[in-house]
Amino acid sequence: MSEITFAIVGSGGDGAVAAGDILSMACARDGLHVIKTEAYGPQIRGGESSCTVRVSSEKIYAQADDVDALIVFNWADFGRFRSEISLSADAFVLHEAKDPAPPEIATDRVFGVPFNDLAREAGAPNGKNILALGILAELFGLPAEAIRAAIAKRFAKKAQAVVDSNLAAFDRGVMYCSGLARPSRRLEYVKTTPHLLMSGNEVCAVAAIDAGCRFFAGYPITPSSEVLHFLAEWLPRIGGSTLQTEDELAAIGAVVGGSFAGVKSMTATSGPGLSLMAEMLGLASIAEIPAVVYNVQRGGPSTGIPTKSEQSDLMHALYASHGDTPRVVLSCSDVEDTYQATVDSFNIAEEFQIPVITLTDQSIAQRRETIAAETLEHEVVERRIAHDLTGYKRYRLTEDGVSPMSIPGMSGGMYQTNGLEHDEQGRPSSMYVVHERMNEKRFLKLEAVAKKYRLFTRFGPQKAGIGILCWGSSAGVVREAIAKLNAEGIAAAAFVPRILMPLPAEEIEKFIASVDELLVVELSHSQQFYRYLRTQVDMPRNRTHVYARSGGRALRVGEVIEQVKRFALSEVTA
Amino acid sequence: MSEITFAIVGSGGDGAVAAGDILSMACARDGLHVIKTEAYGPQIRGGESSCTVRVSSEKIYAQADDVDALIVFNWADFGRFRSEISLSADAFVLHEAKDPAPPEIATDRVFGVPFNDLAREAGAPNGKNILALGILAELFGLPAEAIRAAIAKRFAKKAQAVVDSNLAAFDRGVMYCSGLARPSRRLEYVKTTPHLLMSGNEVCAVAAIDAGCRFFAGYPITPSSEVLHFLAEWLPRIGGSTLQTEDELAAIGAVVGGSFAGVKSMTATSGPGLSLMAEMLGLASIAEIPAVVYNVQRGGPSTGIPTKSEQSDLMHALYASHGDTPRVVLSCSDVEDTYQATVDSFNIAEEFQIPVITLTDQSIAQRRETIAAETLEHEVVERRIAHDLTGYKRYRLTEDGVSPMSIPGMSGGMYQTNGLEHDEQGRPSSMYVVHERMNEKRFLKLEAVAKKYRLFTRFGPQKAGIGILCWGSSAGVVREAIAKLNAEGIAAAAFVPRILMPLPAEEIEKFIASVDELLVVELSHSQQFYRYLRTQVDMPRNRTHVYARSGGRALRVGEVIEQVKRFALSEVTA
Amino acid sequence: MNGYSPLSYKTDLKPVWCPGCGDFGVLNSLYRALAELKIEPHDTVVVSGIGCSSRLPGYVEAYGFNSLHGRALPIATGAKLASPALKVIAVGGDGDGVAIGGNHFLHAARRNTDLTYIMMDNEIYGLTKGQAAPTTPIGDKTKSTTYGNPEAAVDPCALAISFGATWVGRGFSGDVKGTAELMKLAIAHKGFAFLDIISPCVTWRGDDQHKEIRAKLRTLPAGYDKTKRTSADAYTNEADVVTTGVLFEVEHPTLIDEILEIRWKAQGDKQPPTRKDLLKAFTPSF
Amino acid sequence: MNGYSPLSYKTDLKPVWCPGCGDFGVLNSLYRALAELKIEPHDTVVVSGIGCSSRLPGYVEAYGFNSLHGRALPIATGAKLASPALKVIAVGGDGDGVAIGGNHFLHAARRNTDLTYIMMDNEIYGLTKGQAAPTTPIGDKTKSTTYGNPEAAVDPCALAISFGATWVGRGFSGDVKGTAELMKLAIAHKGFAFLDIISPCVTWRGDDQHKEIRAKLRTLPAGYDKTKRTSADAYTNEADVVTTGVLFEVEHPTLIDEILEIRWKAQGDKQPPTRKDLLKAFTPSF
Ligand SMILES: Cc1ncc(C[n+]2csc(CCOP(=O)(O)OP(=O)(O)O)c2C)c(N)n1
Ligand SMILES: Cc1ncc(C[n+]2csc(CCOP(=O)(O)OP(=O)(O)O)c2C)c(N)n1
Ligand code: SF4
Ligand code: SF4
Ligand SMILES: [Mg+2]
Ligand SMILES: [Mg+2]
Repeated sequence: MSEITFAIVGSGGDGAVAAGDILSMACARDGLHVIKTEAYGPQIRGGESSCTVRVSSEKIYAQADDVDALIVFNWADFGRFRSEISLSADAFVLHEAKDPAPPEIATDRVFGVPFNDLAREAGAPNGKNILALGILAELFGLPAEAIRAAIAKRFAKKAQAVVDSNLAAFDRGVMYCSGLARPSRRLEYVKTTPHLLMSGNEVCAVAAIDAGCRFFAGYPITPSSEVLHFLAEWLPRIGGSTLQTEDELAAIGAVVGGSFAGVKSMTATSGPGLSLMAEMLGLASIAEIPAVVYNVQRGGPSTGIPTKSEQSDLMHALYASHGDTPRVVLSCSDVEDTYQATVDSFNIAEEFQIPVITLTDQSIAQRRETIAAETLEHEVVERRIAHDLTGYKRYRLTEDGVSPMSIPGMSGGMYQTNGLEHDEQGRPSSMYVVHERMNEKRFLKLEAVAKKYRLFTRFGPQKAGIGILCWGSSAGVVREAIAKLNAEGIAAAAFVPRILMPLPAEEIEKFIASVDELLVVELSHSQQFYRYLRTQVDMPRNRTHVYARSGGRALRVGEVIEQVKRFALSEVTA
Repeated sequence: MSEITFAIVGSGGDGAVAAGDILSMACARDGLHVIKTEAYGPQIRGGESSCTVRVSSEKIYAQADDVDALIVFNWADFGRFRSEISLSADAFVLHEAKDPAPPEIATDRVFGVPFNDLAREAGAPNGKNILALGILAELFGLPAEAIRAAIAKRFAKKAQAVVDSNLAAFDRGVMYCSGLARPSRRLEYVKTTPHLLMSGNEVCAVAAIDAGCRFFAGYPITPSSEVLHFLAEWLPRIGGSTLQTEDELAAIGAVVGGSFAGVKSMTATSGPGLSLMAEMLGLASIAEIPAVVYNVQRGGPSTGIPTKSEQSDLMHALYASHGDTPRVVLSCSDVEDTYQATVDSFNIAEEFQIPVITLTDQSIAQRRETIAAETLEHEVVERRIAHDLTGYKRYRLTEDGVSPMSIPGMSGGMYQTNGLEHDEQGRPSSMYVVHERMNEKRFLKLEAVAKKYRLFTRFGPQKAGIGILCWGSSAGVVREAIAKLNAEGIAAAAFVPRILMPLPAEEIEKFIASVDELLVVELSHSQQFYRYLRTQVDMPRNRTHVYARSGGRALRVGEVIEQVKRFALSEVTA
Repeated sequence: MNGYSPLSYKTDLKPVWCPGCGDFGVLNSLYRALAELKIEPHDTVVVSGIGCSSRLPGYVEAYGFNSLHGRALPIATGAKLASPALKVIAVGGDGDGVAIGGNHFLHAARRNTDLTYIMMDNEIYGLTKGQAAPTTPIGDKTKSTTYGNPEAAVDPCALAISFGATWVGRGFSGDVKGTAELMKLAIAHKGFAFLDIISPCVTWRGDDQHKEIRAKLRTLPAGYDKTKRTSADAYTNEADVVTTGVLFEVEHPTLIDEILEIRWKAQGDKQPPTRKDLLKAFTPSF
Repeated sequence: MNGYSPLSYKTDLKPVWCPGCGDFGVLNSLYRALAELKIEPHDTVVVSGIGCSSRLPGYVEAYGFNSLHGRALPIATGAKLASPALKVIAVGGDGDGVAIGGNHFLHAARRNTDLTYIMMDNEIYGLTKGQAAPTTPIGDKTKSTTYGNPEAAVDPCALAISFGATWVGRGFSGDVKGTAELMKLAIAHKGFAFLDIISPCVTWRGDDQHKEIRAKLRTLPAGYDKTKRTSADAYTNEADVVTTGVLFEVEHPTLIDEILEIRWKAQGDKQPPTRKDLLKAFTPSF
């Protein structure tokens, strides 16, 4: 596997992000694997921005820990990201020559480049980002032809002169390298078929459409709004509709209404919105109405850190709403997996008439990742409709708790649905016996889901000295850590439940039995995942370790390896 | 201990509840112990009602399992409560003579009484309920003089003729008994000093006033509205105020605002309202603003069964709101305990600048219970105010996580409070290091609370064959069950954590170590308490039993005893 | 169902309402209106919130949804948008609609959502046993206002007009026939129709309510111009009288009109987009 | 603090706003208004919701509270009621106040709560990158309305008047001095004062906003009767012009007046109740 990670840092007008976009798309075209992330300073617009692109000849599952090549247009901007950008030992740094590197950075691989002057010379005064791409392409063996094509495409709607001057800037960058030292590594790869380049939010929106969603109601919130934007464009084209509601109470309300009326419906939100949806989740649960809530976690609590990732909405997703309120919680472990998770969410919601929360987080939802188009396929399940309506009972007690549903418009299927406890007909009841039986019915569905949806992944050897339990976006990082550890000869394995409620507890116990030491990894200060696991799984007291920390900084492969070595090796070798 | 439980069943105008009130107040006056509950049919008004009064010579902690004496004005009304009212083996039943008893009821202790005719004869056509009291008083040895005084008091605002005719009805009832068989038991007691007769909601309101609460904001909801009603009357008399808000989002918002402005503030609600408060709980948590949320649990999920009890808001109370959101959760185990729990809630909220949820349920909140006035005393703690404001930092990192607070109006104490993650000054920050440190700070407070507030109760012998873990309203029933089991020679004990978050896990583990078998008892279909215990306590796999069922029917002492015998004795003897 | 008679819209569930409650009249008017408009029960959805009045859907032969306090309108909006062929009627109390549900009332009206919204206005919280509502007159003593209600009441009709409702009327539950006529107009209206029905709570506002209100009733004058927002000013927020009738009515494009228009702009009668179209923005085609 | 100059109300936090954002003007007007009214910073509480505009409290030397999206008014209400001596100013965006916070706007106004409420109205959701707000004109293309906004816009001033606000004005952020004058009146008003400030979002509504709005500005005519609800009708919901000034002003008892009145009715100058009084209803004294 050959891989290089690039970071470009600048201010609003510097085009750092645009350069990253072009680079990513070009690499995607030539079949390379890419993960692209962006970061911004506190200014709403025009402040510092940084764009990081990891390019690899083989499939990758997370951002890289370290940057191999850094472009800095302005060191002041870089300061903002200093704590987020870690440079690899042999990192190659190119900075604007007029802005000398601070002493703690300066090494023999740090070079001043007159980006502004060169771009102006090339006839593209705003093209220093493109020029930088030329340098990177030449130094690191990036697909130059694809990048040139991507540049041409990017400016295609502008005058030909703009295209030309930008291409000139790129070429000037390539040429400029003749005077530069060479980096220690270049990318080695074979061009293959193009990949798609998508973010988790975009994949979710496409998956929703594929799953049959035709009504979306939502209220904008970072980092989930792209789902609303995408569906507002596409649903009307296929006979569906979106509603931007006045708040999240209305969003989930409209979803419940749309679904009650027979149309697959969803909303997308983030923590604050999910908090507002608590009461309506309970209604969907007792009224047995399918509903999909895609929730993108960000730093919490409260408004917290809206632009960064964390895995701390877990407990709320599992338990929000008063009363005994069954719901299903699925998780997305990477951009590609978001497709399966979203379609599964609709399938489960529809088949079992239950609200499903699809948990992802900012790091997956907003990073762009290459994926193979053929992974965007998944079986679609439809709601069980009551066709024989003689003596129809909406909430008929059945073996798996699922009662076929009639849809408004169906003659003879009329019933009353109810947030009050109710009997099989939907009539309010405050009798204990009815309540107990209906609670049983509603929770039976979770058992049926557990049986059918055994969604989990396992990496590493079948028997291992250390086993990691993690979920969601941590999975990609852990997967790469496991690969490295295995390559080092360390028998580490990992188990990732993709379905969280109902929890595949038996499988987890089997996993625990197959490893010596156990390590739980998560980005939640209060150990939400670990605590949740304990509700159903016996975690061995003397061999369980928990590595739980706040979000706001991406989990590093190295961090996981360090923990593994600390808990496993130290005890093995000592 | 001598005790008798009475139930009176009738329709709207029959005065069943009024009779129960008079009986309870009279018994309270003479120092008897009383627990009074009411139940109603689905009609908003004028439907069936039943009033149950347990009278005892010694302190009692729960409703009785069975009714010893039943008055039925109308068997149709009784039908509604058939599944809720259980008759003791030697129950004495008096029913309106014109409405013959159904065969499955008729025993040699069932008597027709011409209530209506007798009352009319006595000159009180609406006084059949009072007449029934006369019968009960005479048959069961109730404090007749006190009852007569209570009747006089009850009608004191009406014409003297009304008082007289009701007293006449009472006397007619007394006289009528000469022709009746005698029940097998009579109440035996010594008159002592009067008790107060209060409901949990009333105790909460008084406790709030005592704790220094001067601002209440709330939205009406069954079964918590009495707190609003009481405080709307009393707070203005002591310079405070109440606000009936437009919804629960505003209620908790106003509480946060009032508390931020330096005034002890609270709201009262039930499940649906608590669900709506999820987001603002997170704000209070991150902004470190004291807030007390008194939540009366009812049957859930969703609107559920508003008039009945359940213990199923636990998980929501513990985990509601996205992000890592520390809060404190206390519970009330009976009416009297509601006082301590409420004052403790204010004390903790104020000292640790954290939201506190005080969990109770309908059975405690709305039943009336006798309590000794001297139990309504508790130390009051004040907020830590920042007096030295030089270089003031609102969120200064301290050893126990508590940063002294400045209050608007204090010159030099100005700061910005923030739902965004923030530094010690309250300035927004999206830096990981700040986030991690602030998460630590906020959770540190929970450790400090745990150290100071070791709130739990233990009943039964120090070593026991079976130990019960339960919480809230189940505690009273379990306590009585333990007493009975111990009297039978069965070594049963119970542990009741009155503080739930932070959980006194060490004490629970000690308790577990002191018993052979373990039984968790709760009114939640999904075993919320058991699951929560597991998050922090190792529950021994082979000797833990869970008795968790839906609410909607009161937990019975006999039910607990049966479970204990099933899990403990069967295994001990088999 | 054979024929459309008021009785045929009745379910076998017995109303929980107190004897004398105004909501019986509202229910009877609705039976009549549905029958006279020959509305198909199975094409009809009646959505409510929580409150005494919100129990109504259980008593109407139709698809019913007794939802959450304050949330009838979002649910009704979702049902209508997802399935525009349905006739969607939202019902509920004044507390439900003006207190906790006030924001949804504003936005459902603003969007001119194709709904009929019937409010059973008793100037009190009935189900929770008599606390002040935003419609309770200032000064009134209630369970939650021991010393008199400190807050000014709002008139739901005035609000509806300012929110952008395109049909606004007021009825009185004691006048079953007149209210049924208003309901028929409201249901037939294209867009957001709001009907405020004064529906006395005899239990918490007193037995005299019916008589008192009846004494205050009056109708709109001849020549009343219901198409002007300002016309209603004289007949809303009234102190000593209650004016019934259609206070306001205009024609505007409805939310469904707009949604259909958007679909047309988006795709028109062109072939629906292919998978390739959908993925185009993510595909490096250069 | 020595003296009251606009600068003395400035904190050392740098605004996160985009260059050219209208909110800078609003902030400067507020500095001026506070200085000219000689408001004590430590007696002042500035509460906001979430949005670009809601960052404002961090930039004002006072007790600040950057709260939750849509919840500035309940928090402000609680602070004012609990501690009536404070000067409480709520600020925030149009989305914050009219979308998610619409219900609180209605009820804070209805109660005539003693608050100043300043809305920075940019007809868009700024912070979340440009989705339609309830103030966005119908037909406009935004991030969430690809084919044009299907929903009619509302005018926050018209709403405020119908909600029961007792002072309603409109300003333009480009006119720092004029807006400061309006703020002074709003802050001085007894009761609920609402000030809508047109404050362009240059990033999501375009660089031309300032110019376009300036061209539409006009002021109220001489002799304008601001005490009539109906007067404002001609100057709200305007299509091609923007009228600034005090649109509405009346005197009504405020919520604090009512609360004090209630305290008087409840206890007057009698001795405060004793513990015994408090427990009387629960004590069997017969
Ligand atoms: C979230 C929530 N808050 C509070 C309640 C309690 N509640 C039920 S009905 C009601 C108000 C009833 O008044 P209204 O809507 O006017 O209906 P009415 O009973 O008068 O017909 C309230 C506060 C609830 N069910 N849910
Ligand atoms: C409960 C919740 N929902 C959504 C959001 C996301 N959000 C933040 S600001 C905002 C709207 C911003 O618009 P506006 O209030 O007009 O302020 P502006 O940025 O335009 O000044 C939204 C939807 C949030 N923070 N909280
Ligand atoms: S309480 Fe009032 S509103 Fe409710 S059913 Fe009775 S009379 Fe009607
Ligand atoms: S996005 Fe718009 S509202 Fe926000 S700071 Fe920039 S210009 Fe101002
Ligand atoms: Mg009402
Ligand atoms: Mg805005």
